[in-house]
Amino acid sequence: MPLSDLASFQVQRLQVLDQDGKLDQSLEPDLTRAQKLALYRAMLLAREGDQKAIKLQRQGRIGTFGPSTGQEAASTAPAFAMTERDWFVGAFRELGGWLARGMPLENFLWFHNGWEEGSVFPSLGRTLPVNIIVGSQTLHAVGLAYAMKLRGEQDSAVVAFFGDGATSQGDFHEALNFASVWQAPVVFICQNNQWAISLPVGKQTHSRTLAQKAIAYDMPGIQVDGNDALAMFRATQEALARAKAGGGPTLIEAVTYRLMMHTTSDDPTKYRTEAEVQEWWQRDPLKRFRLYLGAQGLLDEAGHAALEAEVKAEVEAAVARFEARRDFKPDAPFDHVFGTPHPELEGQRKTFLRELAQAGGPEARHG
Amino acid sequence: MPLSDLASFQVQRLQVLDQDGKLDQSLEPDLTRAQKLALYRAMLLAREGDQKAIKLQRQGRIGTFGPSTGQEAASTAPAFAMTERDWFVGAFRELGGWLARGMPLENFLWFHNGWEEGSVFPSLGRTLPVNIIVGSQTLHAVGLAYAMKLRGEQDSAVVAFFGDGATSQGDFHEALNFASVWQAPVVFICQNNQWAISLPVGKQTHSRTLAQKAIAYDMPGIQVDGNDALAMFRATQEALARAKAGGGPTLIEAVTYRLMMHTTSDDPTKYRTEAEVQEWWQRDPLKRFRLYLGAQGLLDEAGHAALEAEVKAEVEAAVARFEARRDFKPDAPFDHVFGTPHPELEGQRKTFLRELAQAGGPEARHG
Amino acid sequence: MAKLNMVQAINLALHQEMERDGTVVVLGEDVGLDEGVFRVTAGLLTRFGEARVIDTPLAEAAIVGTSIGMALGGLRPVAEMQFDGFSYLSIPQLEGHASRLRARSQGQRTVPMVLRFPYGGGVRALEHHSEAREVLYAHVPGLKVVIPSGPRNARALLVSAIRDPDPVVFMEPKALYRAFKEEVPEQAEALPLGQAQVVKEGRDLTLVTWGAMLHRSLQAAEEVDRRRGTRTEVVDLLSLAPLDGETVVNSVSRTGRAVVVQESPQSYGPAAEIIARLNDRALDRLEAPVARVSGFDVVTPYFGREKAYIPDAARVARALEHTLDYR
Amino acid sequence: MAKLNMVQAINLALHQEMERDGTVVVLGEDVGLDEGVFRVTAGLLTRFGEARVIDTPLAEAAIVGTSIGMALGGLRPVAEMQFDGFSYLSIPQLEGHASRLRARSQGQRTVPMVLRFPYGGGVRALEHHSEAREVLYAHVPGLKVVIPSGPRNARALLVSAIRDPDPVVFMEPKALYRAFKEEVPEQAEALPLGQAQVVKEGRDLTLVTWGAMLHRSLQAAEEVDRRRGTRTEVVDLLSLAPLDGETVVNSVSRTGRAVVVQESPQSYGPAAEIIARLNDRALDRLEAPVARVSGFDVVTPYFGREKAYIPDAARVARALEHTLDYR
Ligand SMILES: Cc1ncc(C[n+]2csc(CCOP(=O)(O)OP(=O)(O)O)c2C)c(N)n1
Ligand SMILES: Cc1ncc(C[n+]2csc(CCOP(=O)(O)OP(=O)(O)O)c2C)c(N)n1
Ligand SMILES: [Mg+2]
Ligand SMILES: [Mg+2]
Repeated sequence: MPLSDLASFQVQRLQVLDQDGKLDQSLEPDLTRAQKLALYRAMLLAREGDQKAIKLQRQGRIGTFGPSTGQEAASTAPAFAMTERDWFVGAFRELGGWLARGMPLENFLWFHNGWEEGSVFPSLGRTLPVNIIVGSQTLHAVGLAYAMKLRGEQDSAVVAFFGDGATSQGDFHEALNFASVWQAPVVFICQNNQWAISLPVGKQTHSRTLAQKAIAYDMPGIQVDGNDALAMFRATQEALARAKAGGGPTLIEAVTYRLMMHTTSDDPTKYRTEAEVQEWWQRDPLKRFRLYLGAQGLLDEAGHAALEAEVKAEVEAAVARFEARRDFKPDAPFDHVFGTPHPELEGQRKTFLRELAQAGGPEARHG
Repeated sequence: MPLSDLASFQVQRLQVLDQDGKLDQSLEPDLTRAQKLALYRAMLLAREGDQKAIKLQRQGRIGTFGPSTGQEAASTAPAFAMTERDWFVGAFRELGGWLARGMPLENFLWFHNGWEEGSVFPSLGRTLPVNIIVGSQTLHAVGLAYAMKLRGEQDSAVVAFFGDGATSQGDFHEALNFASVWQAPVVFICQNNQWAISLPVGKQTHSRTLAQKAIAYDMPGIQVDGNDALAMFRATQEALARAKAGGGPTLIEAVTYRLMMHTTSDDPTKYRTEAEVQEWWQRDPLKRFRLYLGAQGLLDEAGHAALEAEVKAEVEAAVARFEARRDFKPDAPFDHVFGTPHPELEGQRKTFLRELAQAGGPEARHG
Repeated sequence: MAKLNMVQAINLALHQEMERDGTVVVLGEDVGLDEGVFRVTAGLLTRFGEARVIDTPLAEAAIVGTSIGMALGGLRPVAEMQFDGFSYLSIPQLEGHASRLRARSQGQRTVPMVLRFPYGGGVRALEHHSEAREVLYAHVPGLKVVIPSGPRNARALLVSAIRDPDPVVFMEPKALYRAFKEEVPEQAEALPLGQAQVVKEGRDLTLVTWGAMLHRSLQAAEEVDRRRGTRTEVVDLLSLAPLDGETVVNSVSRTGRAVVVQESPQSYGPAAEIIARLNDRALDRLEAPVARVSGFDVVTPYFGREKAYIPDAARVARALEHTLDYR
Repeated sequence: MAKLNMVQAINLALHQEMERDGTVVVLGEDVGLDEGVFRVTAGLLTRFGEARVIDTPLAEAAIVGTSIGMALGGLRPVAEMQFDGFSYLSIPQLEGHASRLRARSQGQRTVPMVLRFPYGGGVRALEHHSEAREVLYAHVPGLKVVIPSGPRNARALLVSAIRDPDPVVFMEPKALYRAFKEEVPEQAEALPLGQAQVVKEGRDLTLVTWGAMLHRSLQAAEEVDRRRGTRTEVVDLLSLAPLDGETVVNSVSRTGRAVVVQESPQSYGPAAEIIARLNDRALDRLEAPVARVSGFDVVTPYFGREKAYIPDAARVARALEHTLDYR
């Protein structure tokens, strides 16, 4: 025993489609043609919506937001691997995933124009709102998973998204620990987009991979090419199946890249080179998936042009709905402090409305 | 690449003296005879002091405290591997370590009788006071280590102690992450005494070892027999040497056992069996080290009896000094809010002293 | 009807609410097998099993963060922090999420959870085991803060807190845990949150307080009343958020004088808000400054000095007399 | 002497103090290469290098926890939280250790550190980027809380904060970062902590405020004074802890009327403490209730509604007139 080996651990990496769209057939997930096309369409919608939102921000028509261009596969493909019974717990850079979960694009725009109303839409279901406090949502995911387990909902699991930066937070560690102790049905997906604002992942952590952090909890952990929609789909599907079968949580490190600025207030030229960005454009998840669809005979040039036009029109229609809405009730914050009214708060509401009227109504004090 | 191995990791275990005091000579650390005897004496003092403190608590002469009987090797041996230039950052169950660092036993008793004065003693040097918020001190250790590095104090490193329960806290994770990113000279020693109050370590974490948590940070991690003073000395010495040479932090899992109650307010029969406790008495760190000293011809029966008498007398003398002290200034809390006086606070001090006088002086309101 | 101390009364509420509603779960450090360090959760594990009575790993942020997730997932978690001084680790989750999810989702998501913990001094405990810092919670919009003062109202308020649709921070004055017993009816009774109670009627002065300070305040009031023939009215706030300013204002509007007693540090403590409410709505009725009997703006001393630092009946009595004498 | 905005003025203080004292280090998220999201730390990395200007991993508790260790180890860390809403993650380290180590060690250990962060609304930012929650810090004994209101005092107060022997929470009203410029002398100047300033003298009413609210309050005061021929005195608190009650009490003792303006939610906000001090020491001089112009007890709304919710000059002016008219 004196100096003896106690345990050993491996970390693996998964890729199904390589950078040039070449497929490893042995790993190809089982998707119908319609599903493949839908997945591509969803990623394209996210891309076009994202680029449009940057323009709107530049024109002062919405506020600050964090673009997700380049990361579409990492959140959209998992959403396709989920059912409506699964919970989607995002951070703030999962536009593809949210759209795939049924969030209308105009909601994203309302949200980013400073209206809580953006978080509410008819098919809300099991999708949580945007979570800005980095890493904190991972704990909610674990609690949700516990609830699903306790309620005997064996067809439900939880998928939680977060960034490489989030792995530094105590909440992330506590979430993985609780999840593994409880063997809770959660899939943790870390979108390692190489940067947390200006901090490269190599200064965020000293570990070679983020996937290996799972070893601290004896939890399955895997590194996945996050720009490969098929690999992301496959890894999420496997992890969800394990979770629902009682096999506990999984950590997926999705290796991807933020091609745009951190948020529209950020200037990435301060901290990274154009060459690096260009290199990652070569690994664009959309380009790769389009090559695959082409090779499979599912989408030719003409089909792609038609799809693109359709998606662009959808984006424009969403922007029109976004611009049209005006019914933001000024005293809504008083409605949603508590579910039960209290005289003190109602008194404050009166003061607020009186002051507002004296100022000339809501328009006078519009944000 | 498709599904490929990325990295692999090992966890090792170190023991030098086995349960019966049998030595693995190849691993024996280089200690003089005087040092070996001093180390044993220090552990014995901790044991006797701890047992005495339990009695004092039972008699109402001090308040609640957490006994460390059974864990003497895990904090005392590291203190022997440290120099005065190293920082000792403890939690609350490192009596052996503190005494070895020069804290008089009466200070421990004052502290546990509700007097901050217990934290102050002439040879305070680089020993931090008791830290009760589980896990939080690990961050202080990392900051201290950073300071040592920045100041170019290459002969200084930091040793931080905490329990198995602390590994669940976010602070622990953040500390290990910062330490590894900074390659800070810190040695993290986890006293895995199998229990966090009533929670067994198997419910604290799903991981087989606590040492493997180091893998999350690509940090050296090792499991050590924490009841083996020689192994603890050796592991700490190696880790300190590496830290001072710029090799960064180390995580040491010291496998030990809390033979007494969690604190004097705790009733361990609620959650663990007497059989388990008895099993661990067999692994008593003092017994084992005494066998070793005997085998080395350093301490025979008579010598041991003399030593025991000497240590007991030392404990009684400390208790006498503890009981004798009365000069606890009632308004001391006002002296130590800020280093600069402020009229508002001085006004409150006056109120306090006036009220106290009206109540009949400090004795009337003695805790 | 049985005579119960506060620990037993809270335990009764937990038993009955878990029995009544299968979505109620209890979680925290040592709440299961050990039955809580104060034995508040006694018997729950045996009765309801490991799935609903959860001994968690040692991480306060996680206890509250996962409770939020549980609540979003249809459960009603009742989480315990072992001591007040460790509850601050959960503030980021409480402030950042528990208090906000209703607003963030415009009422689509709610967080019906209770966070209960022992608070305040007086039990000769270690550092961080004796704090009173109510405003750290009460100042956060979207959190309810409830503080019982005896076994019966502890039970009735906890029942309401568990049934409430929003997060409730339930602070249990640990000095009262075993201080006295009261008749507590077997049948569940509930007290409304956000409402104060006049526990002693009077006309000469209004004493406002809550929790552990209530009893020494009542003692002082009775002593002073006896000595001087006055009649002091005593208001027990019971909730600090939302605060029932009306009951306090109505009382002081009649009596014209007020004393507020708090255990927390003085500056920015709860008493300041009571005084502000009186200033807003009863200034012209005030015949004397509202007196604050309070902790000091010092780091909570270790227990050797706590008796000297926590307001006691003598300090309250002096404030009462001083305020009554003010012309 | 140069005309600087608040960002530049704070940056000047950091440059000069780092130059002057080799133990000063700056740490936080994106403070190095990116020069801070508001560019407050511009040029520091280039000038002082990676060892003293530290881009940390993303963990607020760790930034403050390691700062405490650095301070114990002889450095003077100036830590940045990126936004107010994330600063709460550091409360456990601030409350549990930074504020207490001096008391815990009876003066043997001190924590000379500064925690600075942008706070308050008005920049159309996302959730958690617009809070004003001063009391979460100001209520904790052992923490100093400082809030500048302009470039010149921001620089002078930060110099004092860095040189102070104790932990200082330095809250920078982000709405003022680029709002205006002021002459800031090249030579380092320091302003004492814990002292308020009378920024406009008057005799009819005292307006008490701090930070971003100062400017709209001044505007309101000038407007009302012009309209009515009154003279409003304006007190800029500058420090909330320790609070300079004396300056406020002296002023109101002369004017007899007061308005307090705060951005934070109303209940248990800083204004309550100001009112309590006036109640304690100037009640008989008050000719009208002290008015509170304040945020509301609601979850801070997203920026679409923030303009409607943050007190503005019109609301302050109405409170001034109402208080002046009170008989
Ligand atoms: C707790 C917390 N601290 C700081 C911030 C400010 N902030 C927003 S995003 C971000 C970086 C996040 O990096 P990462 O987790 O990698 O996600 P990414 O932005 O790359 O998607 C920071 C520091 C925040 N939102 N929450
Ligand atoms: C943050 C925090 N939460 C809770 C407690 C109460 N508490 C004191 S010790 C303890 C268990 C600690 O277990 P471990 O870290 O294994 O140390 P041990 O007591 O076994 O030495 C708990 C829960 C605390 N002191 N700090
Ligand atoms: Mg990132
Ligand atoms: Mg332990």
